[in-house]
Amino acid sequence: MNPVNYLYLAALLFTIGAAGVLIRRNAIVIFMCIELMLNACNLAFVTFSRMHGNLDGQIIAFFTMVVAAAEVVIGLAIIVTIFRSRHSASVDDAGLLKL
Amino acid sequence: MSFPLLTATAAVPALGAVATAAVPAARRTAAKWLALAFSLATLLLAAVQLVRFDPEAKGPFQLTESHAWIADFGVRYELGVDGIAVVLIALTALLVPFIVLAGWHDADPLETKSTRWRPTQGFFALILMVEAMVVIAFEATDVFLFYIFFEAMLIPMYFLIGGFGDRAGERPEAETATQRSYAAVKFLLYNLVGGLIMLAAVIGLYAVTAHQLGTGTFSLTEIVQARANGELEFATTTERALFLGFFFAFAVKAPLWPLHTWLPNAMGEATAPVAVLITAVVDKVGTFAMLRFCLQLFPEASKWATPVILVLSLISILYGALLAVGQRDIKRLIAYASISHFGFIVLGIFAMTTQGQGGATLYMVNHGISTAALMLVAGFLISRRRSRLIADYGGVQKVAPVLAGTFLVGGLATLSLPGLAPFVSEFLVLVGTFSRYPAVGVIATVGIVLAALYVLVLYQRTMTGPVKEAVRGMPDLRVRELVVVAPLIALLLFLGIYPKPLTQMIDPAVEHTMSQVEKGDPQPDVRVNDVEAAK
Amino acid sequence: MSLAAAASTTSTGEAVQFWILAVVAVAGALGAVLMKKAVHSALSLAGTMIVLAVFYLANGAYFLGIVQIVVYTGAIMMLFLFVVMLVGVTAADSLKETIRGQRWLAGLCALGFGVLLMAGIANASLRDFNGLGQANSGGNVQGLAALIFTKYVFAFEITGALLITAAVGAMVLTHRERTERAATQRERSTARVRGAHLPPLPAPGVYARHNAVDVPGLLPDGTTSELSVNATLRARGQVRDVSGDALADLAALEQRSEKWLERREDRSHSQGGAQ
Amino acid sequence: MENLIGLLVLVPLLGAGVLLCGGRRLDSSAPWIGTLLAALSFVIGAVLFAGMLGRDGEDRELGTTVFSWVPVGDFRADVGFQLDQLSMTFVLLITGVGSLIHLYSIGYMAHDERRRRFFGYLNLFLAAMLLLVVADNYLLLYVGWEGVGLASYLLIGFWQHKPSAATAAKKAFLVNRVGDVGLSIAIMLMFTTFGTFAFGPVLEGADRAGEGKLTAIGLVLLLAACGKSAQVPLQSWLGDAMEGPTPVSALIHAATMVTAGVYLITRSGAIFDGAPDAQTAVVTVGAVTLLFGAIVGCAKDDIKKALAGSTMSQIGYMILAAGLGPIGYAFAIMHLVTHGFFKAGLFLGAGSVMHGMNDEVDMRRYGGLRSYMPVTFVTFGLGYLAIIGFPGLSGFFSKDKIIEAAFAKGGTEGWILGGTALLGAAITAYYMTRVMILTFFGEKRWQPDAAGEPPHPHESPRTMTVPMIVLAFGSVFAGGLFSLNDAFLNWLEPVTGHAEGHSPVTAVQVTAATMVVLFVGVALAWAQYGRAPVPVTAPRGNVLVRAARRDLLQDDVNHIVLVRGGEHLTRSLVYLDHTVVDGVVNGTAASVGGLSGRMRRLQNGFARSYAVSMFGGAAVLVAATLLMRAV
Repeated sequence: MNPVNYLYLAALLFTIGAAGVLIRRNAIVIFMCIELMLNACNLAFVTFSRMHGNLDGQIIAFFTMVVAAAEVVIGLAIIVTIFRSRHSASVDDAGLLKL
Repeated sequence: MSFPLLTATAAVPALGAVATAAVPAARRTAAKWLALAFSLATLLLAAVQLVRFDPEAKGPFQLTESHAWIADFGVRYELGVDGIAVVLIALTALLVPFIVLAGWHDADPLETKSTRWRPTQGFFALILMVEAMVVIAFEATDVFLFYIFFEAMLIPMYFLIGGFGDRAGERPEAETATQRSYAAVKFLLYNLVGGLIMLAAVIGLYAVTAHQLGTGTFSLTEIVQARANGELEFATTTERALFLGFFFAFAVKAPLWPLHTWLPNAMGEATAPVAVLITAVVDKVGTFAMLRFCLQLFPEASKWATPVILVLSLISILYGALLAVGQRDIKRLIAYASISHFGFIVLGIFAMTTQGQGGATLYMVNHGISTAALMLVAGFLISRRRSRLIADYGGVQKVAPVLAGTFLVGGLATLSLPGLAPFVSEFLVLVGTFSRYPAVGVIATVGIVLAALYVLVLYQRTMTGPVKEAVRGMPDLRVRELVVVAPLIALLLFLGIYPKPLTQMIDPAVEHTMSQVEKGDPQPDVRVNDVEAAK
Repeated sequence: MSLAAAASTTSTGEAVQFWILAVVAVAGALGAVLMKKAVHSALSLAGTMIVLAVFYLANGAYFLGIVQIVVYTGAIMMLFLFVVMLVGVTAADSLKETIRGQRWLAGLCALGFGVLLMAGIANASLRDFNGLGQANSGGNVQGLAALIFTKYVFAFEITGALLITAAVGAMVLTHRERTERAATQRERSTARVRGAHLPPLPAPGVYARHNAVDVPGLLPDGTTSELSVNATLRARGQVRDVSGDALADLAALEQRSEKWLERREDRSHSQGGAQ
Repeated sequence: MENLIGLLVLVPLLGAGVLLCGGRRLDSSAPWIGTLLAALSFVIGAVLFAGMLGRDGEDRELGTTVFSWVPVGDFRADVGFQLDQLSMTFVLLITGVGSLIHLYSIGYMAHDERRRRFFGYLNLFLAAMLLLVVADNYLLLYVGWEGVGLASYLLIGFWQHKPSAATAAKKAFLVNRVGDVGLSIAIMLMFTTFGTFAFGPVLEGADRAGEGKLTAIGLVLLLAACGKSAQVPLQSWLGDAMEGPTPVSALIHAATMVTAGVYLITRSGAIFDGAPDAQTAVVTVGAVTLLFGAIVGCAKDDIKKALAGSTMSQIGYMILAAGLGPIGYAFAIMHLVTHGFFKAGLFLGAGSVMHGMNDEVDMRRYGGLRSYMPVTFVTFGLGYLAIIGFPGLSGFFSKDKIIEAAFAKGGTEGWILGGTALLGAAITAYYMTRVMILTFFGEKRWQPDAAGEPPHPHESPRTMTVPMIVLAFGSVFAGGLFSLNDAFLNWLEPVTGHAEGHSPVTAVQVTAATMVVLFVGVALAWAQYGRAPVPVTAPRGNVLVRAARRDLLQDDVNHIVLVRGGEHLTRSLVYLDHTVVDGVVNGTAASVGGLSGRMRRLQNGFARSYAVSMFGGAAVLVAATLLMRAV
């Protein structure tokens, strides 16, 4: 088997995640899908690092994880706050900026 | 290098604007005097220009200044004046002090006591700003530089029109406010559209020069030079496209039928001094630019477009006059009269004869002065009765003879009565046109009759007849107002009797333009000049 | 299985493992997207993540593999679960699409995007792999550490700062200020008994049009009772008194009917009666 | 000597400036200042005249260029003066009659608080008129031409509080303006044809220009003349112009300004000689107006309007004569001068009568005034005899000559013109007799004025009677003086040239015929008004009379065709400007607004649909990248 398949898998997962972001209304689920996309990217990075025979890819994946962690923390906090004030986690309800 | 006179002429009013704007709210009167002082200083500099300018000197431009500005695009800060420009700058610098004086009370805040509220400062600062931009537009010999100020002018004008209407009481304040903003927006949009099309043409010009000369340039002198010695050769279609781009913008500014409808709104809603600023100063940039840029950059295309433009200007002349007859509003009437006059100016420019173009340039000056006189007096009249409707007046002549007299003189100048300045220019335009296009000349002459019609109808309805109740007890012209009107009238008389100083300035410039277009005057079939010479 | 081997193919074992786990991963992903309940999505996503961890390991990223399990599956996914609990585990959101055409567009875009991506990967020349042989020779963790503290040290520091900021931000966002001291049970009871209102407060006026807590109820004499509105709303001055517009509506209705009636009478009379 | 010419124009101009700009403190002294300056210009004129007589025949012409006015390319207009016999004649007439009328006005306007302006305007008129006749090129003439138009506008509308006056003034200016268009086109034509428009070169070069050009120039010049001299079809303003104060009517609308057309044609003789068709047009206009004016004069009850009609017809005579070419020029000018005397006299007389009858103008309310204002009666009577061409008086000489010349034109044309002239003479006799009888004879038909004040006629003050007497002298003797061995012809010959037409009828026959028609006219008038008592209110009269009262419906035609049509045109244009021209723009703006409103729908506020577009964009980017790599 050619390791390229990892990339195909990554692409597939990324697409699924993206589709999820578009389809789901629940902010939390959307967030999960975003995580999925990030992970897909990580997989690709790792595979690339294997391909080129150096560790830079892994480093980037590592940083991605860190940033993802931070992002999740903030994002979830926001979701919680929104939920508190409007009793809903649906992104469609957050339309205050619409005229 | 010597003292940068041209830059100074533009810089002084700009400084004045800043200074005036900086005056604290309470010191309103100080701001007025400051503005007046700066405008007078500008007038002084303009006078110095007139003196330093040498009509006999060789070369198209004088007092030139040139510095690299945006080197990457070959944009230069390039100033220079020819006879036409120097005369028009003088006109601008001459009119602004009168405008300031006439608008002395137009921008006094009504009842507001707020210390932040300073409309007066703004009003005069904006006027000076406009003056600065107009002056530099007249001086710029770099197309890009010109374009920038040609457009930038709109901003202060927009605020002047939209922000300060005359307090005419015949309509509720709210309505006038909406009317004003409508007029201001209309003015801005019309001119912006024109300007944007011109921008395209400007860029196109740069592209052509860059393509053919290697290094692109906006410098009028360089381009004309390059054309002269064949380095630069426009393809016919390209030249025509560029010409149209430029001409459209100028036609909007001029304004030429059918792009004229912004003028009546703007002049109607703005205060009389601002209206004068529009028609007597700002619009002149349009016609001036036709002479300087359209004809000199694109002579072939100009010749190609001449028939259409002549027809358009003919329509403007008659159409403007007829609509002026039909107006109920004094200021709108004057606006339409101006449209008719701009028709004459464009006609003269594109008649492609020395008399036509000389006359057109002279016309710009005279029209500026005469319209200023008429419009300002009309403004004084309106400020007394608080109404712009002709029907609200009657018999003013009885109660305010001096006002009526000055109004009549202004009107007679507008109908270009011989002995007053506009006659000379109008007749030159007509002769110039007639000698190349007789039919056009004859049709244009009808405009004379119509002019008489609208002026006299206006005068009869407002000034003569039994005295209306509302008019009774109307005060005659005050000293300040006399100081504004009297010099203008004196000037009208003087230039009517002795226009030679101006024609001397203008002639060489016109000759130069004509040489660019490579058209000579048509010769008379019976040469009697030799007989004359023999005597 | 020799990871050091620079080759364009992998060992059969890895191949088998890939094909099995890949299916699991995709299934998990689909589950995360399609499950009705947030909890289920979270769990299936966790599954996918574990699979990914395995793949990392297989790709010679030992450190990342472990981190993936510890941080993602261990921390982040749990965080998700907490939030889900907070929002309500049982809350199942309908998958019925409310925005018109959204689903189709989404599907279309996703499909196109995926196809394009794969096509890109396919026609990129990614044949041969020179594995991590000497890169990992000194141990994977050491290698990473060396890079992080030399080449990527600034990025590392910045991410550190980022993490701290995130922590603070989370606190700020979720912190709730207490305006007054919480009343003890005793105090509540005394207030209840000795207070002004022994009976329950009047209920807000409830209309068929809108169930409005900010609409004061009407007392028998037709006046509104401030008490019937929540104290907070009262404090904010958000009490909406609709008795006025109710009357206005009535008047409008009467006028309309009047007009309608007059339309059938003679004009002159209707003009007289219109005003 | 030359500089005096400039002074001639400058003096009254100065007067105008001083009087108009000078404040109220001049009010009391204004009449005298004005009159003095007018008299001064007359003195200057006299001095120049003496100097001219001092020189003989050919070198009597004076010329001077003051400064170069408008030099643009080949277009060279100078402010230059030229004083030859023709101009001299006019200068004397203008300043002479002008001074007299200034004098007269002192009395006439004594009670008007705006005297200062009045005399200022009068001086302005003098200046412009003098400029008109001493200019040495057409453009400068044009200045004077419009100047007199302005003065006439100001003076007709002097009593501005009367709307009728203001309207009349406007009408006069506008109609004149139409004529001015003719003049300006003429100047343009000259410039394109000759490259100049100074009298000398143009008239010398005329023979070298093609007949077509000359005809064109001639016709437009005729148009100008029609406007200024109230000839058909531009005559309608003169009647209304009588709204102005009577001295104005006498000076401007009888003696001087209205004759400017004759001056123009005579001055441009060389051009007309080269264009027979244009000449035909001129004589036709003259003949038609001659009858037109006379007929209108018969029907008017307003004494001034009747005189105005007569003025029209007399100028018709002059134009006719001028149209005859060298045969006629001298006679045209001669009749112009004599007419200046007696018509001014008549108007002043009319003014004096009105003055005595508290401004009543309807002749039917006069009657039997001869005993009340003897001086007026005598002077008016002499003027009357002069105008109807009573043997021995001025009119007799000048008019007969014109009639002769008309016959001398030869051919059927000559007969027609001559016949017309004779007929005109008859009608003149008729309507002037009518005026005479209605005013001074018969029983008193006085009516109390608006204030219920019955008129008590009295002779006017000295300042008014003196000018009338002087003018009466002129109207008696001028003609005879001029015809003493053709003094006037010889005087003008260097300018106008001279030609003897061979007349089919002898001078004696013409005179006889004139006498006959004259008698017939007088007899008719006497039969109608002398014997039977005259009704105070005008009878309805037959169609012709009614038409004549309305200026032969000419005004109505103007009103319907021009005024109404114009109003409709402007109205519709205003509407069009608002709807179409403006509408297009506003329409564009509106459509853009609508479009953006529709686009706004896309911004539905759902984060996810934005996400879709983002994602789609990403997909597109990927595709683009791949494509780039593919190619």
